[in-house]
Amino acid sequence: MEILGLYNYWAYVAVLMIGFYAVIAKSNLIKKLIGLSIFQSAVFLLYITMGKVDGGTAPIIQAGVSDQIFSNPLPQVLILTAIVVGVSTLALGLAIVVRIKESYGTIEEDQIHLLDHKS
Amino acid sequence: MVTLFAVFLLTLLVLTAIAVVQTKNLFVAVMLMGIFSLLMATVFFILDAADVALTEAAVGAGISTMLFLATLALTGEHEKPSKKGPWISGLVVAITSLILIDATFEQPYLGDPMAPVQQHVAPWYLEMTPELMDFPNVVTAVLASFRGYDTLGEVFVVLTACIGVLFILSAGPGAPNPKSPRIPTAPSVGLRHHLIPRVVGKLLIPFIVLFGLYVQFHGEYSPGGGFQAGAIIAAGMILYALLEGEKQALKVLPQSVLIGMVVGGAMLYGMVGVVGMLMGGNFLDYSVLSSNPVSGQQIGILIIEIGVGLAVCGALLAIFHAFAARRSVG
Amino acid sequence: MTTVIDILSWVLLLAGSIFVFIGGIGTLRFPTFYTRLHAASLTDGIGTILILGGLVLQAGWTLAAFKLLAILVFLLLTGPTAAYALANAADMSGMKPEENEVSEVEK
Amino acid sequence: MSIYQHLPALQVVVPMLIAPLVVLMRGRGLAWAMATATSMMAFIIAVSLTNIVLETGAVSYAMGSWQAPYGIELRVTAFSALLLLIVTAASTITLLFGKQSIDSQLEEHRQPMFYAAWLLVLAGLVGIVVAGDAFNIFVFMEVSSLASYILIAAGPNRKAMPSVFKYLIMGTIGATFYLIGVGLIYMMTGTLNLADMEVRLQEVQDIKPIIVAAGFITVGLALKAAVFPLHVWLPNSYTYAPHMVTAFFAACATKVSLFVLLRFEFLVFHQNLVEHVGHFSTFLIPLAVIGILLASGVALFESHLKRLLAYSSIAQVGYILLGASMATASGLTAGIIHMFNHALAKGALFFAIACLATQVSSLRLENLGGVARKMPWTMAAFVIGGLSLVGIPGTAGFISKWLLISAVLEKGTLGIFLVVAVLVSSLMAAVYFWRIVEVAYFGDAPKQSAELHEAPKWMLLGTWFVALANIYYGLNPSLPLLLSNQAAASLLGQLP
Amino acid sequence: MFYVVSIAIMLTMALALVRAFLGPSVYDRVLSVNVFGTKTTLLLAVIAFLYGRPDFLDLALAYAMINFIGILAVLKFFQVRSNQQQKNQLPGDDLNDNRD
Repeated sequence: MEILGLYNYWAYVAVLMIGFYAVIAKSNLIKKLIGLSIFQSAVFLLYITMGKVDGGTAPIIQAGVSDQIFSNPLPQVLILTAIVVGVSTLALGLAIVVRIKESYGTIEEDQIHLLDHKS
Repeated sequence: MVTLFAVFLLTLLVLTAIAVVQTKNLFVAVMLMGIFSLLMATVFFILDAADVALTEAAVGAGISTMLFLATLALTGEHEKPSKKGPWISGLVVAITSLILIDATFEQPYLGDPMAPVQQHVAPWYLEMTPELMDFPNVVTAVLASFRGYDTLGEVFVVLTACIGVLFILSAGPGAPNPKSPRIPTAPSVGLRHHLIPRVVGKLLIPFIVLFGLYVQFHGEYSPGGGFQAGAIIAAGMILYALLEGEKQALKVLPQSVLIGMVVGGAMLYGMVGVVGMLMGGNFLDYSVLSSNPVSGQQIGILIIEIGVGLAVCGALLAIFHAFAARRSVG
Repeated sequence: MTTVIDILSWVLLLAGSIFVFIGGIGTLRFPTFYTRLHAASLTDGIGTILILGGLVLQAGWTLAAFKLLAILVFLLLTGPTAAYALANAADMSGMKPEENEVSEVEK
Repeated sequence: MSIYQHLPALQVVVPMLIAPLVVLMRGRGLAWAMATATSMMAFIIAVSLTNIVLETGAVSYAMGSWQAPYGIELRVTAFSALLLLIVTAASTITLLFGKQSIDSQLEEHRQPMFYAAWLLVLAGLVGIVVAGDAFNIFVFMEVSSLASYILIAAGPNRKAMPSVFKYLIMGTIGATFYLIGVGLIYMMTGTLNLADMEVRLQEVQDIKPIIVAAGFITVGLALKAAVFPLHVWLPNSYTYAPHMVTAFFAACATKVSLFVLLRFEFLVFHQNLVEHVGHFSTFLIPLAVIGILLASGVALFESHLKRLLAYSSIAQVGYILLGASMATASGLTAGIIHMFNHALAKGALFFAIACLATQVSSLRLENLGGVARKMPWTMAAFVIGGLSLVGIPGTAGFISKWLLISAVLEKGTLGIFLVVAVLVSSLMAAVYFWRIVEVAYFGDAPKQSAELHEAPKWMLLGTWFVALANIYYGLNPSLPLLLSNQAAASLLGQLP
Repeated sequence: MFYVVSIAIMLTMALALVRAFLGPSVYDRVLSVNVFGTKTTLLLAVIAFLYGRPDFLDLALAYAMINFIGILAVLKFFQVRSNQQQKNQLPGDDLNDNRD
């Protein structure tokens, strides 16, 4: 079990980097936004992982049950906020992509670059 | 044992993320993102974050997918192969991940009860919530009261996104005419020709909204609260728009009403804070709202959760309609 | 009495798991889209009934049982609807059931 | 409870809560009037806060009456007071005098949302400045970033969209990096409150997660602050944003990120990480110097007026950072006061450009021949701003350059190289301004120049107001100097 | 016992995931998303019992709802797309063109 204790962190790093790669290496703007979503999700995983306590349960106190161990509520609160921030950014990014598609006719970054330098 | 479940699901999660990045079809990528969100939500649930799991499912698998699909309908779904060499990006990513992995070895193990996170601040919340708020969901207590200012900021992030999407999509060739908002014909048809989904869907909408209200008002006792409720109700109303067409949905809830909901929700939240200030407390101090601090907290949390629910529901719906009502150009 | 209910519920859960798993194999191994849809949606139905039924027996007469039944009704309504909608969408797009897998390769 | 105690909260809450109401304003100019009045109110609050801070020292405010570290703390120090003044003043002046420019660039039915977004940027920026909680900084960073994407997307050129998309991607990466860093620190300390973090980090100093966290926070904030080489989002965003938005952002947006960066480096990390001062300086001095020289070099060859100034902004971020990376009281004072003086200089320059843009069709250098003969007042203000940016005695820019050079000289041999770099880049700045002045005053007028008139009076008034402020604070720098001195002292407070 | 059920469900999820990776048609992907969603709902219900917190069944219900709405959104997307293709493409062009 010892070695598995860090597995969550490795998974978060892996997901983080997959998302990061998509953001910086892909040319398609929607793919970049998808990558950004993955990238942000990884951070959610980091926070939620650190809040877990062995043998704990979700921090909602049950009536009539004593001696319960609860996992940490604070990272969960932070991530609730961060999820909202993530979807807000995503919506804004998609709106911009729609406008780019309308005025450039493409959503590929390198083609937009070419079009900008031609004019 | 359950940790092993998490290990298994996390492995699937990483594989899904790789598949999302690999595929050249954006529609497929969006479908896989739906799976990604569901997996993520399940992992959250296993890691004891019930509220977060609910939000991730409603937002990640529900709202985000719909926004992506609405955009894909306007932009096309094929990704062209990039000429960019992946080497530099790969190098940056490799270095960053090595640094992060290296750091993990000095991090506390998953579930370590002696980790610093479990020692400071958090135990205070767990201990004081029953005493100060007198309800069981500590996450709601921290979200709405102890760190209520963050949540106020979060509501304004949603408001900003709503204003932004409406603003950005109010110009350009595909924009609906500002003088007479004309809704394009293609999306307005809805799924009228699909009898079975339409009947079943319409049957379920009231239950979805009802469930949303339950999540809203039961958020102090079980997972849920304003944000999750807003997202679920918005999803229900989006279902209505899918079935009956944009035109009908906008007739029931026009954009102006939705904007009113967003503004009203945000103001409601802010006003609770201001009232607290006028009654002699600090900003967002709910204890002064009633002669008994505990019931004052409960009243304050109830009202601000309603504000959050209204704002989030209105904002997500307005954003969805702004995408769906846009004409596809070219 | 409780042991009888327990055993019954275990049987239901086990049967449900088997059905669900078989459905998963079917989704993976069947040759064409329509056969895969068939495998998935049928076993989804029976698997859901059995597993949720088993859980209801575990829960007894509580709010949880009511919630489980609500989930059950919901899944039973939406599952076949989704399957129909998918089959319909595929059919409308020109994909015909008699076609074999060779003609529908995507990449 | 007097109202004065609530000022830190009101500073954020007033613009934030009025923003949604502005969306609903439909009448002619009503949205503008409301936004301007709100911004003025924020400025008045900032002035009174500054007074309080100067009288009694740092002010702390517990949101919801929950004491830190359990609740969220707001904290106003001399440093934040200076930033508050910059941000609210920049917003108020650009709004007050910039209406005609905004009207000419944006359709009326889109204006209410634009002004609401403007107030949200303002609320987000002041929210970051007064926050005393690491996660709260993230939330308000996102409020201000999302709203600034909206403002930039209001630019009329279609190129505004790809540039704002780039900004969105890089801004979100920066914010997420910051969030990772905060997460790692939280993991090792269990707290999010900055002051508490400072204390609790001592127990866990020098373990890898903390060092990695320091790296991620630095990189994330550097991205937001457009520190070289992470500046690539800035030039196009500034170029294609509406002129008034550029004036506002150039004056304050990147500085707020720098403010957070300095606060983390000096208050949270310095005492707790061995050799952190050394690492900080070794990393940042080269970056700052290369950034200053390279960005000035690019500006030399740039012919679009706004992009030229955007590159100059990147160079100025380098100056601020160079001062800060000395990690001495005099260096920090120089860096901090340069935030103030650069805001003045860039404000005047971009205001003058907005005036120009009301008359000329293109802001490329080749289009501006002889424009000074038609618009003498505008160009005169532009020249004052330029002189201040170059650092001519008698202008505000001179004060910061002087302090910077004297701070750098304390470093011995290395200092001499740095002084040379600063002087060279000032020379480069003089050259690129001379190019503009030469074209504008002595160039041949393009054919359509007969239609040119002086800019609208009201906007000219604003331009001159800022331009004269450059001279005023060049001759009498006591207020910014006092605040920067206190800020530097508080940042270095616990250092030996 | 709950363990056996959850393992069976998780294996099924993995199988559905493989189908989602393989495709080949977009409808197969949608199908696997649907299967995946139902299985997640069931898994959540089982884990709620495994954790002894049956009050978390709300989440399973929410998942079921979101899953259904998602599938209908996809259906709508197909419809909008085929409308566009009818408008934009020459008649006789294959609507089933899922090739990249």
